Amino acid sequence: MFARYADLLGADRLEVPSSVAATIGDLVTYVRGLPGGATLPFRPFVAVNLAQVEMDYMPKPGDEIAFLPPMAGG
Amino acid sequence: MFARYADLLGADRLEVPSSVAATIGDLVTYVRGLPGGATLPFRPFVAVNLAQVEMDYMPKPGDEIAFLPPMAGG
Amino acid sequence: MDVLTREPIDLSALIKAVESPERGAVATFLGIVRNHHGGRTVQELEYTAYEPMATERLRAIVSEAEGLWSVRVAASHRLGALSVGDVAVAIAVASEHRNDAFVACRFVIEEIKSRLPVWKRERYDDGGEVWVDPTSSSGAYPVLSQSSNA
Amino acid sequence: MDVLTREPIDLSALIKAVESPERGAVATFLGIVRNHHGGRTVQELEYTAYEPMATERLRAIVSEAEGLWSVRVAASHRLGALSVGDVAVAIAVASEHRNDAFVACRFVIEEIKSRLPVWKRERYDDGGEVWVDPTSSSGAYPVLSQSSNA
Repeated sequence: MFARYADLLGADRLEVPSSVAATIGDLVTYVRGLPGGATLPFRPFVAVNLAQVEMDYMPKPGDEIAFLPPMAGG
Repeated sequence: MFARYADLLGADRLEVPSSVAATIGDLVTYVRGLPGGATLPFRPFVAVNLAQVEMDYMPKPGDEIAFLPPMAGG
Repeated sequence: MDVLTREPIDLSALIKAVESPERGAVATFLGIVRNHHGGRTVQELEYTAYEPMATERLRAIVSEAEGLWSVRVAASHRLGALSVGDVAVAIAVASEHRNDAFVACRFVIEEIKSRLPVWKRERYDDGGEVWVDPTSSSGAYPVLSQSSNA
Repeated sequence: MDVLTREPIDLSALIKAVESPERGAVATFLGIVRNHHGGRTVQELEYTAYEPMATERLRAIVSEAEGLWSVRVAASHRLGALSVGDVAVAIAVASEHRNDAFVACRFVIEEIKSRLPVWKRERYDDGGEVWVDPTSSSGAYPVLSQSSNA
């Protein structure tokens, strides 16, 4: 979790039971159900191992999954 | 006369009898008749008192008349 | 110079990294912290990043530009706390012909703005603090916690 | 910094002259003496100008850019003998939004190239020496005399 998303969820890292997240879409649904998570978009930018993925991507154990708020660099 | 034109005419300043130059066009014709002058274009860039003028411009005594080769700055 | 840095960005170092005797044109861009945003007076701001991904993406953007045009590119984005007037991002592009340098420089800053996982938290002189979000209609969301992140 | 100068051009000084806390974008352009031209190896070159007219025109170009876009512009063109790698012309443009900075910077270099009464004499390592003429098909004319001018 980065920037505003970490702020909303009150944490920059989350432990998620692997049973809830067959796809990234499932993971988003789970995170949006956590306290503070409902403000996240239905389809946030998500990166797995530094590469952006779609909602149907199926993460493996040990993957680094990052929720990225809209980018604001430059 | 500047740059290549001064080089062609062998001088960066010319004395011209006022009788030959009612217009800038006349002056160009005169200069093109001088040794080395035939290589000048029929319609070179000419500036009078720092401002570019057309061939029909009529210079006055005391005007600073400059023949400008194609510009090559930058 | 690293593509991400917590030190002040040195434009001359970026120019030196790209210039060469064959390249007659250098275009550069600097993004500088402004004193206002959305009508409010900026006091300071903080850039954070998903650093490994931002590093990889900025390097990829540089390579893409060098593949699309005949140019050499150097770019650096600053992270951490910045004040008004500080350079947040700098790009230097050298090429044989100026059109390539201009076009590639513009490409790089647009790609940085749209693709780099970097976030900006601004603090205003009225005490307010926001996450800047170029995609939202208001342009920003209030900061909830005081704790910084990532 | 003067618009025409015989001293090395300092880009940072131009940037300082245009930047301000309201302007978040700075675009710059450097024209640098290349080591080759028309397939020949450049050894050195000399820029000459019709100085009062070039000064007036460069100031006019800067004012025009500042009138056409919401920008501040500083520009400087070097005169005299230059070596490969020397900066011949430098432009710095600051604006609130980056599009203005890029567009105005491009405008200024194009206008400098087409409107400034400045001439370039190049000497090659084969001993040849030419007046550069962007309007001629060959791009240049041989120098007749060894005497410099104006």
